[in-house]
Amino acid sequence: MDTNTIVVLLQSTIRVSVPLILTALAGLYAERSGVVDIGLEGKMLAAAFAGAATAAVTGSAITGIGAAMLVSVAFSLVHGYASISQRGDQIVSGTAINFIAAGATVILGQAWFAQGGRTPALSADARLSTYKLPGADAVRDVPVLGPIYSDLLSGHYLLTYFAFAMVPITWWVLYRTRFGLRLRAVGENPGAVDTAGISVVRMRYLAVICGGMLCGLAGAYLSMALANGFVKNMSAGRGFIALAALVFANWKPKNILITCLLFGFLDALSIYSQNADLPIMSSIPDQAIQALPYVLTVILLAGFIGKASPPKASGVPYVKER
Amino acid sequence: MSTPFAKLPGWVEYALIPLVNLAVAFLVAGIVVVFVGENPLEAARIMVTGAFGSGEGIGFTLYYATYFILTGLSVAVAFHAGLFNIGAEGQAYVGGIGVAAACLTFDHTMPWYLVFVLASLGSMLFGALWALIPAWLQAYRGSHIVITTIMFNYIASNLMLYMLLNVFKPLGQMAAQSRTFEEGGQLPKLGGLLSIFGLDIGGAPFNFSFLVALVAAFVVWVLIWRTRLGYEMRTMGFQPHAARFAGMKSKRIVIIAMLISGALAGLMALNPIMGDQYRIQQDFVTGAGFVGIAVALMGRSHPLGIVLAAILFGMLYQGGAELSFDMPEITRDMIVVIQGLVILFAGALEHMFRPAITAFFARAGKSRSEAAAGV
Amino acid sequence: ADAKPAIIYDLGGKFDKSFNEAAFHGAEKFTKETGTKFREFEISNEAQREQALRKFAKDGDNPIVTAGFMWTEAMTKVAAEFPKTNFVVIDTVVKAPNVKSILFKEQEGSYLAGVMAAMAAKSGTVGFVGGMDIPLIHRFACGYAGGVKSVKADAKVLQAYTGSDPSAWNDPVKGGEITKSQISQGADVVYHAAGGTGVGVLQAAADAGKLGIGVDSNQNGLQPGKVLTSMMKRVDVAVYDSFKAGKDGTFKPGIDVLGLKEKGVDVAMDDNNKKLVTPEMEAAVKKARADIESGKVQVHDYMSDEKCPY
Amino acid sequence: MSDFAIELKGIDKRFGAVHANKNINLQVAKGTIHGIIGENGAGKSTLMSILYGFYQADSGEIFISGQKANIKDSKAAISAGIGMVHQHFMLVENFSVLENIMLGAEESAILTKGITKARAELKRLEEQYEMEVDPDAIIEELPVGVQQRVEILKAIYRKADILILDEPTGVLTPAEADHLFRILAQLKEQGKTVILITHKLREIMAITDEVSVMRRGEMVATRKTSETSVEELAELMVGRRVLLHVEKGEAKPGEVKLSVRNLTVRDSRGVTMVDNVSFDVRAGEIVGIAGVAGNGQSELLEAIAGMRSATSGTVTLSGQPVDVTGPGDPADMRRRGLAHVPEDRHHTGLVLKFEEAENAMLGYHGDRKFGQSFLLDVEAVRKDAMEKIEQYDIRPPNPRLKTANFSGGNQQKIVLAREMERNPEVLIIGQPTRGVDVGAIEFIHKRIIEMRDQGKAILLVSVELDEIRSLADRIIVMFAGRIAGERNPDASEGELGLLMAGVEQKLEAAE
Ligand SMILES: Nc1ncnc2c1ncn2[C@@H]1O[C@H](COP(=O)(O)OP(=O)(O)OP(=O)(O)O)[C@@H](O)[C@H]1O
Ligand SMILES: Nc1ncnc2c1ncn2[C@@H]1O[C@H](COP(=O)(O)OP(=O)(O)OP(=O)(O)O)[C@@H](O)[C@H]1O
Ligand SMILES: [Mg+2]
Ligand SMILES: [Mg+2]
Repeated sequence: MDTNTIVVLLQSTIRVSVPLILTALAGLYAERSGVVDIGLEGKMLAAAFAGAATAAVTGSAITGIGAAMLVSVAFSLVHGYASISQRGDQIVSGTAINFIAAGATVILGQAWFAQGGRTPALSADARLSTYKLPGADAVRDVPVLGPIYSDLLSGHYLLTYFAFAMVPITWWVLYRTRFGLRLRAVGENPGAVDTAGISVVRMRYLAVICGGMLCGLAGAYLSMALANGFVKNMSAGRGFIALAALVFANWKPKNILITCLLFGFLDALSIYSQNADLPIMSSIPDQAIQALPYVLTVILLAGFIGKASPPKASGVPYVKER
Repeated sequence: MSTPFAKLPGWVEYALIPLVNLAVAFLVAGIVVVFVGENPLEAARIMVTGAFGSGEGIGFTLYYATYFILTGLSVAVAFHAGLFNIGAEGQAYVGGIGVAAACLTFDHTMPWYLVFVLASLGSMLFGALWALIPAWLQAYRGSHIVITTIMFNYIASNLMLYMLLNVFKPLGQMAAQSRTFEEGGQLPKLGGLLSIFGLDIGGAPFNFSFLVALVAAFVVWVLIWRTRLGYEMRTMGFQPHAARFAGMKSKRIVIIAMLISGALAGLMALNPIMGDQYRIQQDFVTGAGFVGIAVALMGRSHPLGIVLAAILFGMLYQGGAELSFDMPEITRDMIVVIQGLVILFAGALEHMFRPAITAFFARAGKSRSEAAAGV
Repeated sequence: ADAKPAIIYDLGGKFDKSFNEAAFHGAEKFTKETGTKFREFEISNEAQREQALRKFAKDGDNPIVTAGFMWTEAMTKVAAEFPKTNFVVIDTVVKAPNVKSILFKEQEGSYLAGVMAAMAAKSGTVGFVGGMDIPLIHRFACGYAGGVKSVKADAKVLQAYTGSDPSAWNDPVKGGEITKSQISQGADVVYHAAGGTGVGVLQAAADAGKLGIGVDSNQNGLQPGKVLTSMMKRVDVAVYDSFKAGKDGTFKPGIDVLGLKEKGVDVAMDDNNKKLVTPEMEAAVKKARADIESGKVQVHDYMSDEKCPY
Repeated sequence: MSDFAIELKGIDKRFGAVHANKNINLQVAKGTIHGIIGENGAGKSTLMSILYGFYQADSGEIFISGQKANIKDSKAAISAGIGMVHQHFMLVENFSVLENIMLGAEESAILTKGITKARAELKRLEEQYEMEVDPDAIIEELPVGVQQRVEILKAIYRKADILILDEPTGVLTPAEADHLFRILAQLKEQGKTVILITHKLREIMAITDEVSVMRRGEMVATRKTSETSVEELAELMVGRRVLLHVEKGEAKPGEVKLSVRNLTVRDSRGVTMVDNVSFDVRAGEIVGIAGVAGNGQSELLEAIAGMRSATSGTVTLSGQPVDVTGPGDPADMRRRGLAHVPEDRHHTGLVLKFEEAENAMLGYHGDRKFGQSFLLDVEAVRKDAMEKIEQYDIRPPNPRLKTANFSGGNQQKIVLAREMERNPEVLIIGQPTRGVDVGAIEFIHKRIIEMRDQGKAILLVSVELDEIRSLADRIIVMFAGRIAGERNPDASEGELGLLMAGVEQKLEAAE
């Protein structure tokens, strides 16, 4: 593999890992507060739809992003209401959200655009545009560092830079702010938070709202950046992969970055190797290559990380008086 | 003040509250139906009569219920041991290999009941095998079972596509599926069972595997509440530390529980493969593994509850299909939404009306006792 | 007679950006032209194939059209139960006195697409993106490769498939990634046979300043000026004709195999791709078409031996 | 201004069917230490939790310094100057001490500033009250005694004028308890008000100014401590006289049943918890292991019971050597005649969600009497449970009731009944009466003595020095994982206390 191939692979890695990073971080906020969120998939899908639909109608990418976040947060609030206020089962609530989002996006899409649940293709303005880092063209010819800067680091969507920036920001929020301290505490021992004079309910709602916003961005990124419009079920299991990444990362921001990049890289590699008629690869069935990221994840899970240690109170509704 | 601790009469707890929850789910679904311009009452009528109004409808409802009973039991068994098996989908899919292998090998030499025995064993074996690796990883490597089973679902779909294309598919055939089984690979339909009630099963694929599912439900009940193994599983599920104290071998229990769970999921493959299509096809599980999670949770992981919840979901599938026959505006996506709403209101929001209902019964109880005192 | 046509879509659903959608468009056109309404149903699992067929047949719907190669067994069974009802099955063969089977030679249309792709690709490399890795899709890929190689024997045809579960047909994001990957490996033109995933293929090609090739229906308009052509498989025409025959009482059972000659498959030429099609390209397509129609060139059918000689 | 720091008027609280507080009135004078006593489930914790805003009363009023206060949550309570150390600590276990202290009192949105300030303030408080804790230590790695210190510091850090302590000494050694009382006295000197919940009447007598007694959700009496006696309080609590001394005869030790040699246990972090310990327990005697919690007693018991593997050493049970360095097999130990009453009934000894009968066979579920095959004979299980319920007077006498619905004392009896009725050769018991009320303690102590008199070898671990002294025939004191010394039960409390504090050891080492 030459530098070019590597740059191409890494570019692809960056692109596909962005929704994973955003979604896994969304899950991080929710689960760190004690609310398990398997509705990430549904929220991402609903946001992808809302974003593309709004952008298509208004022609404005910003409005689209706003709508995506709004819808995703609305779903988060439903999840919050069920699992925080009503103390329902969080897995069931998440499952319900996945079902509702999968069905409702198609119904509404069909009702509004009559294109079989798809949104119209987005115009250039309605899509997110890429952003060139300063001097990207100038340094392209510098060996090694040139392509890395101008091809790998430059030329992504602002949302991409935002997603990567969110990792250290989340770390900082989690470990360096009052909100983060309380967030981590409420996922470990809500009783301690309650008796410290902090509202458990409020903290958890804030957390799921944060998650909703990030998930909304992930959805918008799918339908408005990577694709130019919504196609039914276009999240295609990415919410679950993000969930896997979250667990794999042991609920830690830095690990999420690494894990999502790894998953993204495996995905890119499997695509690349399908195309490239590498001598050994061609004798391997396509299905084996497709399954590679999952197999590798399992192997990694088996070998390198020990016990996942989720936030102690995650999945457990806070009940004072039984 | 929260009052859920107060005791409610059994029929309120196990019948009234679930029914109220269901009613609300349908109410909200009704609003969606109005939204697409149809009459919700009419829709409800079509749905219920579609599911239960004819022998054929009942046949379809129970056919779907068969899927969900088995995947629901699968999820529940693991759940009792404190394991969240999200992999029933993949285990059922791989379980299909066992059914197909038995049927393709023996369908023209053996009667169905012998092939059935082999197919059941085969499906359970393959389902269990597919659960074994995640189980082993959980027990011995501490890998989170939720994640490994999700991964195994994806791996299963790749494996099965490979198997279908390269092992089961006859040359020159378009579809990724096996040949159709001969008579020996076909489970009898249970039309006779329904005809006892004067119902005609019509073309419904309601078949012998429904009885298998009921037997499995009973066996699971015995396992969980009447065997030492079940006792150990529940101890593990509730309090792993107490299980250690009691000298239970937790690794062994994790593995056995997952093997049973996988076997139950695998057994599900009987229903579509040997009971209906008489061939193994791509994606024959069609999400039943995930619905199984909802069924197990709604059924409180109790076999009886699971059977009832499975029938409810069977009704949604069959009634929903009838609905979109008669109301073209109500597409299969609408059915997905309705399922979601049922899961939300009857599952996640199940406690929403409890305080009000409890308060109502408390007040009713008080005024009754006051009235009694007055006499 | 009072025609009550009905159509049943396959698991992919009515709006799959593929043959189901094309079938729907044909039915729609029929209703628009004749004012006769049609009934429709989207199955969501295998058990519903027979159920839907039977339901419509029982209700007196006639003719009943199904799209997709998975209908063989259900159709065989139900057609026998309702000998008075006329059935049409697309993409597979059911031999019964009341069933008409319609097949398409996708390889022939794909061959033409391949010819065009090879001529448009300066690099000598072209790409193909399939949805699921199943034989039918290989038929597209193989015909395409044949066309490409007929122009440039040493051309490289990159092939990749989206996935193994049904989401493979609805993952434009992954489609886009595959396309980008192929472009990075030199592909100048990328042809897709991947349903909704293809939306992402065409878009990624357009974004990169390369060309895409659409499939099933005319997708030239999805990225005007950036889609070289579309390999049209006229399922819509087949459905329209079947409905029409039902209404006019001219239904004829049997097997129709629609290739280039029968106008069952073709490459789309319209204003959107006018600028892209050079005169030489046009000439080459014309010649290839003539050769195929005359039988001089036999485009290999992958399904015949599950091998691709190109 | 009122003389009362706190006045409660007509506080009423129900938990569903349970009437936890019935029309409670209470006045606590400013600058005093006010004790609250009562049997398990009397409603003490509930009342205090209402005062702290953790629960909401159904009716009633709260006055703080004469002002009517609306305490709708803990935040309101904290700003009203109330601090509470809960019976079950409210700490985030994987947080550092500092983080726990700061939680809810962070000063500003960004932590950095607050941390510096908190660290300084914490240091000041530590010095003022002689409560040493490493601010960066992780809570779950600290012994309970220290965790409690953190809880107290948390309250003081929030400038509490009124400090509520719910059963604080249950987890403390006498020395630690003394230290705590000195702190309380100091707080009182500064004009703060302390409310102390405890089961230990001696503590009440030693430190409080006034004492209130609760029984079954009602406030039955309030007395000036100087004007009452232990006997009166005990009677008020349970409504009858209780025995505070255990009657027992001479021990008649027989052959060695349990022999421990050079046992060393390291925990998962590699820290040596039990360090080269050797001792014997003979048939017909009770060997008590005294020591401050966290000095290796728990690990010692677990290693003997097969729940934890030892690093080195040997254990011999009824003459048979046991492999204690392997993975451990509690089931095998049971088969060899060892019964184990674990320290923590909630997490180890019982499955709270099980029916009582299911818990009554935990660990013995393999017995033939519970079923001949792989099937369980549910009738036999319930019958067996019912017998134990009757023998141990477990209330309510319903084997099908969920175990969580029994009070702590009755839960403990379920465990004891199960382990003792197996008639084991060797019985090891951890904290037999932790959090158990006076009536139940008496019963449990009697049973333990009976077992001894039947010729069982009993190894008893308790942090209650009183309990050890009244039950044991020999006392082994553990400190820092080692045996600090062995004494007779008539050794003075002071002498044992020195051993527990590790003083003796240092002297010996110096020699
Ligand atoms: N969170 C709760 N939900 C429901 N009921 C409760 C709750 N907490 C306590 N109770 C009930 O209130 C009663 C009083 O409990 P409380 O904890 O106040 O007793 P206590 O006097 O502190 O007992 P102990 O000495 O054992 O700590 C209990 O018997 C129980 O029935
Ligand atoms: N949260 C709760 N909900 C319902 N009932 C409770 C709750 N907590 C306690 N109880 C009830 O209270 C009674 C006594 O419980 P409580 O917790 O006061 O016991 P305890 O003696 O203090 O136990 P421990 O010593 O283990 O704390 C039991 O009958 C139990 O049913
Ligand atoms: Mg208590
Ligand atoms: Mg208490």
